[in-house]
This record gives sequence, C-alpha cells and structure tokens, in this order.
Amino acid sequence: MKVINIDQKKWTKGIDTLGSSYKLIGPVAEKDFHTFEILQQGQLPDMSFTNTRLSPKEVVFPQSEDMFVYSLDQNDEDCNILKEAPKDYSPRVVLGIRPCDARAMRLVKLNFDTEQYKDPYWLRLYEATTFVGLACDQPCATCFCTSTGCGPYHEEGLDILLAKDGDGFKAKVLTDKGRQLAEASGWTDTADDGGAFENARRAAEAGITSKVATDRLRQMDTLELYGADFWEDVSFACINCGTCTYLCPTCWCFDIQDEVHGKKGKRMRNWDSCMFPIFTVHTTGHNPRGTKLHRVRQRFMHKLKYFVDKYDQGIMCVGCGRCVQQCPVNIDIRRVCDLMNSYGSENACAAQG
Amino acid sequence: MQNPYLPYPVRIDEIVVETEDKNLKTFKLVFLNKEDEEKFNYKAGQFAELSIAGKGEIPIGIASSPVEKGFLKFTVNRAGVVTTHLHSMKEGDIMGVRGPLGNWYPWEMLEGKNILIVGGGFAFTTLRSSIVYMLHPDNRPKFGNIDVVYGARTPGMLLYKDELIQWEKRDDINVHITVDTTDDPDWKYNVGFVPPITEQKAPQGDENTYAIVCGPPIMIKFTQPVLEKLGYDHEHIIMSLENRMKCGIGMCGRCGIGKELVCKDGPVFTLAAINRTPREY
Amino acid sequence: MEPDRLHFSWISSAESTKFVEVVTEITEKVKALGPNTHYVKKEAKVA
Amino acid sequence: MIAYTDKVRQIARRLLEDCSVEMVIGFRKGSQPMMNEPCFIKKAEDADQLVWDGNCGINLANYLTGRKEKIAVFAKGCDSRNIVTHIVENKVQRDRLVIIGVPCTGMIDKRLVASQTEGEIEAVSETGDKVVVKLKDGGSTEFDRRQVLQGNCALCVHRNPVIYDELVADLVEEQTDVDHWADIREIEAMDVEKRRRFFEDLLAPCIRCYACRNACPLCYCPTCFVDESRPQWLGKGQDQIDVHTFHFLRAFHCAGRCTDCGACQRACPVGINMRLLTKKLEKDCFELYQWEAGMALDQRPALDTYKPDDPEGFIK
Repeated sequence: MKVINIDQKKWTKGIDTLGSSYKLIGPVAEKDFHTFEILQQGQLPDMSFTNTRLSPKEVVFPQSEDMFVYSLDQNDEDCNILKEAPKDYSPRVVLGIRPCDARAMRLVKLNFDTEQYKDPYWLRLYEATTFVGLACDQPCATCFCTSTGCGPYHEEGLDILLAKDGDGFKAKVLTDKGRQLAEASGWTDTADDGGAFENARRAAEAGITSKVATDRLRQMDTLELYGADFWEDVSFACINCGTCTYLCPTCWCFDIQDEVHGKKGKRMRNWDSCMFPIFTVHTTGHNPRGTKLHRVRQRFMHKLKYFVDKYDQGIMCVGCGRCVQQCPVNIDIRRVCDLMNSYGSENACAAQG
Repeated sequence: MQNPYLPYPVRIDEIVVETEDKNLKTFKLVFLNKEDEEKFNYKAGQFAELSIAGKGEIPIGIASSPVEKGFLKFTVNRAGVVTTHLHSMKEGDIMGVRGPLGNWYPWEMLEGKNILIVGGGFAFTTLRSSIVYMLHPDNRPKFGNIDVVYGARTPGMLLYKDELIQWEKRDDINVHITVDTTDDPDWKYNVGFVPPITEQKAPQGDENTYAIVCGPPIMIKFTQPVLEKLGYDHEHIIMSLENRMKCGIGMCGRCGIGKELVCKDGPVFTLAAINRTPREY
Repeated sequence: MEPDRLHFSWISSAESTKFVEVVTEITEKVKALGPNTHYVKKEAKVA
Repeated sequence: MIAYTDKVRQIARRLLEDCSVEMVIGFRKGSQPMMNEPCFIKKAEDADQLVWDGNCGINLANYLTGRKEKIAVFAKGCDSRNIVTHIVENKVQRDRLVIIGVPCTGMIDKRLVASQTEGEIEAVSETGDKVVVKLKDGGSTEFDRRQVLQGNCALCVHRNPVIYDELVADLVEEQTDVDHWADIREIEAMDVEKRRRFFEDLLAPCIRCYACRNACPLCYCPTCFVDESRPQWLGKGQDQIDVHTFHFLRAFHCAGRCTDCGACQRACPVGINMRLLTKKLEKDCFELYQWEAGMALDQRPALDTYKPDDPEGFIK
C-alpha cells in the first residue's frame, strides 16, 4: 500500500505551513488530561496523548454558541428582528482526532443533516473542518470500538489517517479534502510500506479486548426492553449529572436560550442532557421523564435501541469508553448493553425448546 | 443553506381575549414580508414556534386554517416565560414565527371518510383549523359526516364561541357543545364531561370513520375507552401530542417518545402508533 | 468585590441621624469606587 | 478496611433475613479499578454483592432522600454526619433508618494514583497500609496508603461515624496532627486580584455537568437555583460569570452543612477541587460559631440559630 512518510522534521514544518491557511486544532496537555484546543503559532499538537477527556465534538458543536443577534431598542428599525450571528467558518483542521471520535461525527451527522432540515451551524463547521486522524496502537482497557462498527484504524469520517512510525508518522490520504491538506503541508513523500500499515491495523484491532454484543438489539421489542426489570438496578447509582452525555462524542442534545444585555440580545444554544430533569419538564410541571429511572433508561434506550431502529446504522456509541471512565458512580454502558442485548434470551431458548 | 432556526418576522395584527379567565388570547399575526407568507405553507394540525426576541420560543398549534389567507392565528394559554410575555404584548408589536412544523392530520387519507372531532379545553386550536378547512366549500364535498364534540369547564371557557354557534346551526356538521358545569339557566347546549357526551352523541366507529382527539390528558384517558366501545379501531383514532420542545425540527432531542420525535415525526399520531412507543409525553 | 461595596449597620428606628450619616457615608464610598466591574456580564461569551 | 467486606455482607444478610429493613444501600464492585458502584440489596441472598474498601468515596447519604422504604445504610464518618444533617433538616426520619457505621481510614484518590503511575492500570488492591497497583504491561507499583488518600480524607478528623446502630468494626483512631485549613489560609492571604485569578484558573475547566452538585447529599433542592426559569438567575452557557456564580452560590448554600466528604471533587470529570470553596465556609463556621456540621442530632445548624454572643464585627 502507498503511504506518505512524514518524519518529525516534515511534521513540524508541515504544521507550521498549515497554520497560514488553516486554523489548527489539536490535543494539548492540561493539568491532568488532554483537550482539543486551538493551537497557537509554533505550537505542536501533543500526539503522545491516549485520548482526550472531552471528545472533540466541540470542534463542530461548541458547548455554547451564538445563533442570532437582535436589538431590543425601539429606536432601531430592526428592533425585535433576529439576524444571523457573525460566525467564523474559515477552514480548520483537527490534528490527531481518534478514529472513534471521527466516526462519532458521522453518526451525529445523521441527526443534523436530514432530508427535511439541515442544521446550518453544525454542518458549516463540519464542512469547514479537515479531519486528520491518529490511529490507536495502544487502546485503553475501556475501549470497545471494535464492537461498535468502528476500530482503532477506522477510516470513516477521516480525511487523513496517521499512524505512528518511529518519531514520525505514516499517512493514508482518504479524501480530496485530505489530499488538499497533504499538498498544502508538503506531506508528499509517498512510498510503498510493504504492508506495515495493514499489519499495524490488525495488531491494534487484536489489542481491543473489551467487547460487547449488539446483535440482538435490533430485533428486540422496544416496549419489552423499555419495561425490562433491570432498569431500577442499572439506574440506582446514577446521580443524574451530565458527565456521560457531555463527554460523549455521539450525544448531540441541546437547549436554545435567549440572553439579553442592555438593549442587545442574542439567541444561543448550549449543550443539554437527557440526564437533567428539566430537559423534558412541561410548563405545567408534568415531567414525562420525571424519575432517574426514566432518564437513565432514555439515555441507554436512545443509544442502543431507538437509534438502531431509526437509522439502521448500528448503535449510537463508538466505544470510546469516556463515560465508562468518568462516570462518578461507575455505570458502565458495556454492562447495560449486554443486559439489553441478552434480555429475554433465556426465555427465548426455553420457548424454542 | 436555509436556516431552519430563523423565525419570520411578523406583526401582531389583532389580539382577542378568548376566555373569561383571560388566560387565553388569540393572536392574529401578519407577515412583514409577503414572500415569507408564501413560504409558510401549512396544513391543519401543524404547529409553529412563536419567537419573542429576548424571551425565547414556544411551540403552539396553528389555529387559523390553510383556507384563511393573509394571516396566522394562534390561541395561547398564559403559562410560562414566553407565553406570559406574549400576553403582555400589544397590537402592532413585532415578533417572529418559525414553521410550519411537524406533521398534520392525514387529510389525504381522511378524504371520503366520516370525521369525528373530540376536543377539550384550549386544545381546540388545531381542531378549529381542521373544521374551518373541512367546511370550506372546496373541501366539504371531500368528507362524509362531520361530528364535533367540544367541551370546556364553563361556557366562559369555550374558545371561538361565535364560530361554535354558527357551526351549531349548520346542517352539514353536527356540533355538540358541552360544559362541565354552568349556572346559566339559558344554557341550551350539553352539560357533562366530554367522554360521556361523546358516548351519547358520537357516531359509531366503522372502517369509514375516523376520530381526531385533542384535549387534556384526563379527557384523553377517559375518551379512549368510549371510542373503543363505539367501535373505533386504534388505527382510526388520531391524536395530537404535546411535549417540551426547543428546536421543533427534530434535532435538539428532548421531545422523543421512543424513536419518534413529537416535533418532527408528530405531533399527530394514531393511537395505534402511540401504543407502540413508551408513554413519555 | 471591593470591601467598601458591602456594608452592614445596626440602626434603630429611633436613630434617624445615624441613618442619614451611614447612608451618606456609604453612598460616597460607592461613588468613589465607580461602577462595579467585577462579575458584570456585558454579553454572554461563548466557548 | 478491605477486611470489612465479610462483616458488611453478614450484617446486610441478617437485616434482610429478619426483615429489619426492606433494602440495604452499600457498594458493589465496579467495572473499573478504584471504582465501586453504589447499589441496593433487597434480598438476603444478594448480600454477597456488597464490598467495602478504599473506593467507597461516594457519599451514600445522597441516596436516602425521597425514599419510602425502611433502609439500612453503610456510613463512614462523613456519610454519618450528612445523615445527621438530613435528619435535622427533616429529609429522612431516624426511625426509618438503620445506620451501619463504618470506621474509615480514608478513601483512595483514583486520579492521584493514576497520575503517579506510569502506564495503564489493570487492577488496584489494598493490603493493610499499602495500595498495590498492577499494570497492564505486567509490572506493579506500591503506594503507602496515606500518600494516595483523597485530599479531604487525608485531613479528616471525624473518621468514625457520629451516629450508628451498629458498627462493622472497632472505632479507628482519629487523626489529630493535621492542619485542616492550610490551603484555605493560603487563598485568604491572596489579594483580591490574585484571588480572582486563582478562582478563574480553578474553575476554567468546568463543563457544567453538575456532577459536583448531584453527588452532594446537601444538594437535594427539588429545583436547583441554576435550573430555575422563573426567574432565571443565570445564563446556561459557558460564560465565566455564569460558571462562577454557580460554584460560588452552591458553596454558600452548603455553608454550615458541608462535612467535606469530598464527593463533589471525586465526581468531577475534569478534576476541579471545588472543595476549596466549601471549605472556606466550613472554616468560617468553625471559627465564628465553633460549628461543625452534622455532629449531633440535637444541635441546630450555625446559620439556623441566633445567639446573643454571635460575632458581629462585620456590623459597622
């Protein structure tokens, strides 16, 4: 297979060159963990990271973003009329996004890019972004990407896939966007790798030892699963914080808020979470998901059943393991997925005799 | 790329206080730009997001009918932040409308059928839209018998009273108005809750008859067995759901009932479809 | 917040003179500080 | 403390067998190293799911409010003080609770262990005063237990439960040689500007997931002030002022009630030590009113009472 060799010198130089035509975003070491941040001139992404604490979904779906601006001054001609908020959609590149997080963007796209409606904010940022992925050669114990239709060298949603090679990288260009970026950065040194890339992929996939079964979710009856007896046990520990949803690369729920300061106002959107009681509460006070059990069940049913049924593209989870690692009370999606996937199977076997 | 979150600017043309408790007002809205009105092409049963700069948005069923041109009407209950502010607004004020949103009563399927409409309280808005649509001379021949059962707590709480009285007098629609209680000795319509009045007045269900039901949860709960008793199949009972919404276009995620989103896949569902989803509304 | 912006006093309903003195003193102190700049949100910043 | 597990199971089994309680709230082994999951047990035969070790840092008092059942709950020193606070604040009834006291020698700080370990951790075990970390690559590291305790546990002076119906073990010796307020004094010594920058830095990573609030047993308000819409007290975005307002006001709401159990800090997914805020108020309550939260059922909280000799130096 033809790959592009990028040694350390070319890497540094290429990134420096890219800075003039792209906004650069990459992993940066914080106090205890890495986050994706805008890189300053001369700053290199820290490619030694395992994965970031927060997913890079913020690159295309900021936690808080402006939608519209307006004037509330009666003397203004366009008082009370909403105008598009000024936004920056200039080209940008995410360096070092993990394949799971890139695939997550494709899953989220199903929500924001529909036949009937297109979410302009998400889509414009997505289109403005080139995704340079970094293959995972050392997965965590909580990684179960290979069970979710993804993998440590998965290419979906990426424009370039990098794999570590000594202190440099081997690169596989996957799209036109990727080609443009490779040219702009001067990463053009193509050579045959003698199958090394493929071998590394196989080795990395074999390194993912955590597995979940999802094969029966589709055929499962929604209401039976909804009424399953394990939800009380699963949800008991939950404290209904938003950690799992905010860290998740595939969670997309949001809230729309107006904020006024003096005579100027803006309509903005912020991440929201199905874990919060106020997410669904009606003005009357009635809450269709009024208990913790309702909300925990909603999160898992959405990811592992409703989404599966709605799009037929597998589960709404890429196996990044962030929620498993950071849940304050250790609610583990792998355990819940297994409970759901195997629900009623004993009876089914009994029925078959 | 068209921005589906951007409301069309509209002017409040007229405000009518509908009920004696003054908590329900009907707002007649006129588009500031003619081309927006043309884009806002709706069917009876759809809703829209009413947008007030600085306050937010609120999803409200469209009470005007597609056969009424030049304006939109929304009947709004004063309840939360946005609706309370809306109630304080005056004729001539500028606000926004985003839509039309959601699906509609399945008019294509309902052609040639008898229609029973059951409504309660202030959930009569899209039902009004539907009645006006069906009674339009161009449309009336497309439908069989039309029966309407509409109830409110008291006579003073009925919406669209003038129209109700007009419809009641017509012979191409059977309107059964009812109130829970009244001390008006001259009240000449029914007294009683919607479910028993439906049982007394509504036609039997058959394969050519559909019921459209919209009302408070308690009314729906007790009307459902009545309709079953009258022989209505769950596929023939059509309902409009409400849930907390923000985006109205199926993206923000909060109004889901199972895999269906009330804002985009609904708000109109058959009872049969609702029975297949978790009851999270 | 600057300490001079917050003030607690115990004034009996009979002590009108003290009330005037205290209010005048506080008003002058706050005027001297000028408008508050800490924790004033002029526009929501998005991240 | 690892030896407590047998006793924990034994007590739970007995209480369920003789129908003293309908459910027992404790911990079961988690799927991650250094993580246990709060759980309930309703059948005596399930009691063997329960465990006790240095990873039971979540405050179980948080799971008691709003429940109808008669409950047995395992309580460390801090948990027991929060249970007292719940009882004093009428959130739970004493006679509906069986409190099983757990004399505590401190909980392990999983982030501290992870940050001091090279390589991925496969398993962590405790033997006496040692914490043994087994690595994925086969190696292992050993820590002195006291060196890897949660910040609050290292400074804890109430390790023994203050209220209990029975104990899983003999009481432990309380720590006396700790400087409980050293970090707070440092912040108090900063000038206004420096302190402001310190808080900015402290709270910068916050994503407003509210894990701190929700892990806190004190935060049981049906609707938290940040969630109120009428009126809406603060914006819901990532504006620094909104984020700070949340943290500061929440800390004030905990004044005179916080037991420094550390659940907030432990729950935070981005590693914020918001205890620095609650502890300042804990310190003030202690110094001004000699008040420590949740020590006795017959004492009203500091901010709930007035005494003629309350300090009033702030009144000019």
